Amino acid sequence: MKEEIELIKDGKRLDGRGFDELRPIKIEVGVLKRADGSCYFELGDNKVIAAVYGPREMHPRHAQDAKMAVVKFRYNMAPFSTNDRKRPGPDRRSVEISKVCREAFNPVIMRELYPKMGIEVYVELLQSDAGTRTAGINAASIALADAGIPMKDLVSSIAVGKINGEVVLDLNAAEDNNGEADMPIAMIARTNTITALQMDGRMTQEEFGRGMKLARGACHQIYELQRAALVTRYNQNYEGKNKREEE
Amino acid sequence: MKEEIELIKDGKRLDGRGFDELRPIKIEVGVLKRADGSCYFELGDNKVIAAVYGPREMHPRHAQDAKMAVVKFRYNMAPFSTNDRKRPGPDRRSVEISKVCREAFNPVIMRELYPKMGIEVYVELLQSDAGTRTAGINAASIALADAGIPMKDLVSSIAVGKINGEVVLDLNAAEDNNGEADMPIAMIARTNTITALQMDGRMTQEEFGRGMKLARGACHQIYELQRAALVTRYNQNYEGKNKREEE
Amino acid sequence: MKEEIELIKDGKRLDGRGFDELRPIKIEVGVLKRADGSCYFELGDNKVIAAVYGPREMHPRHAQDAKMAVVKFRYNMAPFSTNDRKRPGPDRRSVEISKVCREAFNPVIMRELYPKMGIEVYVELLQSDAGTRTAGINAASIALADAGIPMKDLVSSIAVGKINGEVVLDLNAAEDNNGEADMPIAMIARTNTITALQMDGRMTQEEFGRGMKLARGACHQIYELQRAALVTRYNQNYEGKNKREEE
Amino acid sequence: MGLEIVNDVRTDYVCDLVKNGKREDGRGFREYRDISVERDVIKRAEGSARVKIGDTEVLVGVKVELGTPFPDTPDKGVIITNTELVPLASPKFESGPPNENSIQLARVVDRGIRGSETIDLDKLCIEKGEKVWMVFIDIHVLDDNGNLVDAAALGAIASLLNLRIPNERYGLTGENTLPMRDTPVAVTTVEIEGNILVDPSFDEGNAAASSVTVISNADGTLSGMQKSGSGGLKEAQIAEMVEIGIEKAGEIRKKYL
Amino acid sequence: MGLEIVNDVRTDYVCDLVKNGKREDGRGFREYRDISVERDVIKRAEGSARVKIGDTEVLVGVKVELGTPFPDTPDKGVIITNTELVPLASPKFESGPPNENSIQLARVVDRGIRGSETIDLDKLCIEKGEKVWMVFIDIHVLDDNGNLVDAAALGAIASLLNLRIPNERYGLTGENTLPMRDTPVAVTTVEIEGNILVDPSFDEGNAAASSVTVISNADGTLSGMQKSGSGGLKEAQIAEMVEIGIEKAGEIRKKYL
Amino acid sequence: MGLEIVNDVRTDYVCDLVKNGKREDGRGFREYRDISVERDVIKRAEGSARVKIGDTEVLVGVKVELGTPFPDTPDKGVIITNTELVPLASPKFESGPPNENSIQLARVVDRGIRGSETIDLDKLCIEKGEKVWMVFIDIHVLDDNGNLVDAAALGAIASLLNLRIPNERYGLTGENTLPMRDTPVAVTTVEIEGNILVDPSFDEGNAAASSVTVISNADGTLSGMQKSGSGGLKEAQIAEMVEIGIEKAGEIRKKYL
Repeated sequence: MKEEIELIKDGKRLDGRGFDELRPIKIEVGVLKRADGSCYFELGDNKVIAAVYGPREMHPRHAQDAKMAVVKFRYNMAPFSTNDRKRPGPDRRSVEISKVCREAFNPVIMRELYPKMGIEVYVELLQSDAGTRTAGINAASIALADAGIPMKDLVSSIAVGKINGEVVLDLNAAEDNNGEADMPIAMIARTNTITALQMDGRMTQEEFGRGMKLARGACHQIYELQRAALVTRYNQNYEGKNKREEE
Repeated sequence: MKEEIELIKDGKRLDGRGFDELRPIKIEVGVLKRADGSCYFELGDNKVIAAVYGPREMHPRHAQDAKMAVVKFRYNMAPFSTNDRKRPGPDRRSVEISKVCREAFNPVIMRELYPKMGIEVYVELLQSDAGTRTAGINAASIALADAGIPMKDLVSSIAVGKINGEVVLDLNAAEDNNGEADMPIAMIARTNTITALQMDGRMTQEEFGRGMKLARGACHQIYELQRAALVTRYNQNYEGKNKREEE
Repeated sequence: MKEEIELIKDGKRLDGRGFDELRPIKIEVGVLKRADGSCYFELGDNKVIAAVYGPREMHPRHAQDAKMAVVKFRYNMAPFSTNDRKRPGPDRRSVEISKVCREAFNPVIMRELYPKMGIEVYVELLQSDAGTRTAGINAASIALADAGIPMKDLVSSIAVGKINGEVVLDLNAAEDNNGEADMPIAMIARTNTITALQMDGRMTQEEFGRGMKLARGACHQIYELQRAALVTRYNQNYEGKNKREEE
Repeated sequence: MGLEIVNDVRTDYVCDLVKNGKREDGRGFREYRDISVERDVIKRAEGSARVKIGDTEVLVGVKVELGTPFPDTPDKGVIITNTELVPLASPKFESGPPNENSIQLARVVDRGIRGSETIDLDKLCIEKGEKVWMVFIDIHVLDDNGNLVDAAALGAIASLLNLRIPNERYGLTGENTLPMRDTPVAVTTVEIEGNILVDPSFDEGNAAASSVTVISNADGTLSGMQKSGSGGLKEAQIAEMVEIGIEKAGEIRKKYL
Repeated sequence: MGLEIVNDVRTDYVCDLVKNGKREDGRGFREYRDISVERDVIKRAEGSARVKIGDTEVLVGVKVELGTPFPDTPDKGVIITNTELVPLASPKFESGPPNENSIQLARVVDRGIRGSETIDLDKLCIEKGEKVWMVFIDIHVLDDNGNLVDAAALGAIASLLNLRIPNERYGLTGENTLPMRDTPVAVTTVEIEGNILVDPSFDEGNAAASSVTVISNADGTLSGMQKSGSGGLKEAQIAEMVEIGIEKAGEIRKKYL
Repeated sequence: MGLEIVNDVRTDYVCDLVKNGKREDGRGFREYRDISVERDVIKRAEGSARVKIGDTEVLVGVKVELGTPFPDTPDKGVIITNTELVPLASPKFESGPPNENSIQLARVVDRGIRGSETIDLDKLCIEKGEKVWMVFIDIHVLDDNGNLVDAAALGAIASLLNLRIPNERYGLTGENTLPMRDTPVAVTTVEIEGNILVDPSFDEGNAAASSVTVISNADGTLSGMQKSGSGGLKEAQIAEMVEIGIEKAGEIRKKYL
């Protein structure tokens, strides 16, 4: 059994947050020139960039799907993103996360519009502090929209967990390493449809239910931030276009 | 030089066998549902399963042979099959054995009937005790027949070796590790045609000749057991079919 | 800083050479039967063989170039070519050298004559003593000509470097390991066109200029040796052919 | 191509059945296929179990070897869970390094064991920072007829429950058994046409838009979850899946562990 | 195929411009795009820098960890330079192990740092033959719009210049800074239609027959060179490239380091 | 495709010749091509030999380095035999990790040396469990014109016969030579149209249904055998191959070792 480390003091978490409070979020859209769509996303000390390429011709041919676009998702940690240097290249953890993230988007991407094509989503973790896959999904969601990939809706993601016996939102690294459970969730916030769910650690059925509720509320908040960032980006583009036309 | 360890006592081997005696053999045919043909084979403490898929379309295309089916053979040891855990995946030993086993079947499989197709033979060693490749060939032979792959004849296989200066049949692990030589052989028993032969260690030309004779006799025994197992299987299938038709 | 080791004594290098002196060179053309062209080349203690295959069909197809032949160049060190055994297979160093060498030949090979084809150049270092890539380029140049690959001209190569503060030609291993700089160069000697250039270590702009001059002179010498070897080979072939016709 | 059409047809067939409240093999939606667990089947392994769920067959072998601990946990033993989806087991499996499916399978099984803290890793330490027991849980799939994960997880815990620590082989003394603190059991359900089905067959697994594996412990707490597949699920559906998961795990635990 | 035609057209366009003394973005032949260097951008790294040259963006992170020295240099620390051309950064990059382009990039950057003897490897030794600092310079390309090598080299030296040795993390005492002995700067020029252009854009990089990277130090000495590409160059052209390289390196060093 | 037709034609040609008691190059069925063995050709290797059999050319280099023994043989040195079928040597060889042919070649050569107990592995131990000599036998094929295995095996034993142990390089003292206990020689025969031919040329190797390599020692005992190829053989044929193998090995040993 893990020795219990005090992660909650006077009803507050060590970083001062309440149980249902997100870490600060920062979003920049369209940060990369070469990619068709891109997004820089900060969730507390997590720093992540997502880029989207496509729809474009899919190689190798035998990997094509005659009925719909194939989505590739690559979650990758930069070697310097972690306390101990991460060896470059995919490991078992990143392969699993890439799969879960890809599946989180399958319900929303209108893949049937692009048979035989590929849509590629690349997420690079530049600095990590627990919850990296949720930050990655949030970034990828915006990058997909920025690339103009037709989607039924945005996907929003956050983790809930259990620390010192309490169900709390959005664990940071200290909480994750010393907590009892972690449960990353992705959902289509507007329809409360869960598209990704994992759980690690130990929690009761009742705690699980409470966690779901917390996650739902947070995903709605994140959804609004994602939308706002995309609106800003759209306006910039629109203004930029108008300006150029005026010149 | 190896220190000699007593492997023979009072004219008997440590497990009580005579020089020309096989270990107990157990055969079950058709043990897997997904495979087109399969066989579970025990040779003493060796436990092996063979599965056959095909003839089926061969990928990648450039590996096809326009004139005949390509046979793939994969000999693989489960990580827990050995005293020291075996790292998963092929090593040099298993690559060589896979080649030798594949070639052992090339003289009997009527490959010319299936140009451009692939016939895949998979042998999994679940528990090993020396002589694994011979057990694998025996199992594969039955699995090929169970899959209905047209063959001119069955292939039977056994090893002979030299322990404490004596030529003996079917070495177990203790004998193999402390013996002077090991010689696995595969043959078409009915025609005395050798389709695989390897030799390790040190033996005279005369001992080699005696070993061949021992192996020949044992392969004839194994051939009968293989045939009997297939007949039983065929009768089961036939009865099963009749039963279903009666219902 | 490296401690200075005495590499020059009484105006001579430890192996007795002057500053602008090449190591002994030995060339044999057409040494391999299977290859379309080949050359054995010694530069001091470097022993290298180059073989050329092609122009021939290029695999895989997607690596073809519709407009011109694709040149593959593989520089490889035999495991026993170095003081410490080199692990077989490409490492980062050999990948980079292969790229630089391939590019050294691109200006001369008339690639446009063979669209979709491949021209393969293989260089094996059998014994190494610094300057291996220059020996490899010299060998490959002759092997390409021996294979009848149309080239605008031969490529010749040599390194210059700096030891004990002096700019000298063609460093050997002792000089390279304890010297201040090393600069391998490849050029079309007749037109003084540089097709490969790398520099390692530390030298002034003025030393760089002197080094270029030294290299130019040496490449002219090497060019003459390469030409002479090819003429000899051609005469042999011609005589051989005549002899056969007379018979 | 031919194969894909066959898949589509089978998927349609399964979906039509489910719409009418039926399954291919006549089971109820909350009914498992027959389960069998055979232990100590591999002599060379320190623990082993052959698990069948219907025609699905998985062999789990656990090897225990001495090794050095990870630098950040010098006083803890090491558990490594590995899956080989060997091509013997399915026409869809291919030789080669583990792909995302086999990695996910191994990681989900691993997560259940870790989450439940079944094994006291402290007890696997022999000499702090120097020598610990390495427990390799190798999942060898023999016949894939659907729901590999439940079979693999059941095989893993069954193998661990009567693990023998090979002290003698390394000239050590001490307890040869390892007290187990819990018995996590994985239960997988899938969603097809709005219905929740437990223990998906091969075709049901292909037909389902989503599948959720719920791993739970003797006291009914959860120790791992994983959603898989390209569909979305409503909260209520997941709640139902958790409910079923805990209930079925209890039944399996009672009967087979 | 479609893409290749586009490439040909862009190459023709760039060449035509150059023949007329012009560049795509209106720069002079010896003019760099705007450069920015932001340091200490990654908390988990012991040194880091985000460098932009125009729209080209490279993130360099340096991790410092304890390790064992190489047998032939038991009293020296280790520098390992690694590049990941992650597919995020360009439609041309692919996942997988480093290819010849990323290897060359890492090796050229490495060569500049080694050649200039910027880092005193002796000072990275803690216990001869046993413990030394391993300095991992990881170059993470984020946006490839040409001239990656100059951005990467600038990011590497900027990261190194304020490296923190993590003594505390390993329970060691000692200086946390590493005195740097030089500031190598890489300057890449290309040859297009007989002209020498500094800091090639993406299209210029493709259009050029040859490119040469010249790395030089604070005192104007050279500490590394690399010709790349399928063209030949005259001695005079290379001399000009060296001249430009040393001059531009001086300007960049003054402004950004 | 084109190539395959050429192969078929050559195979037919070789078979027709053999039926008429002839070989491509005029040799008798039991006749080797010219053999040459040149020793100590590689300065950097502790032992080396260049072997030619006809136009087939193989270079074997042996490196001896200090290393740690395998845990199960703490008092024995280590022999590692490795083959590189580098693409220089044949239009059929490709770059990349060893394939089944190169693995088989290395393992058969290795088996001969091990089976004959040529090298006393105990004498390669310097400090039990800690330091032993690692002997790397690297077979570098330069020109594949058939019967690589006999050339490789001959090169290996010739290289070993005058191996120098590099004590000085590691600051050790002791004997620099290694007493060899035997001289295994490999002899390969093939079966074509019911005939047994020794030392197959490239085309004969392709045309043969089966080939058998017989490795034998100075006293005429066997120390390794390997059948290869897709044909079957009668016992009498194998007996003949063994007979030839022992006889020819004796001749080669006398002349070249």
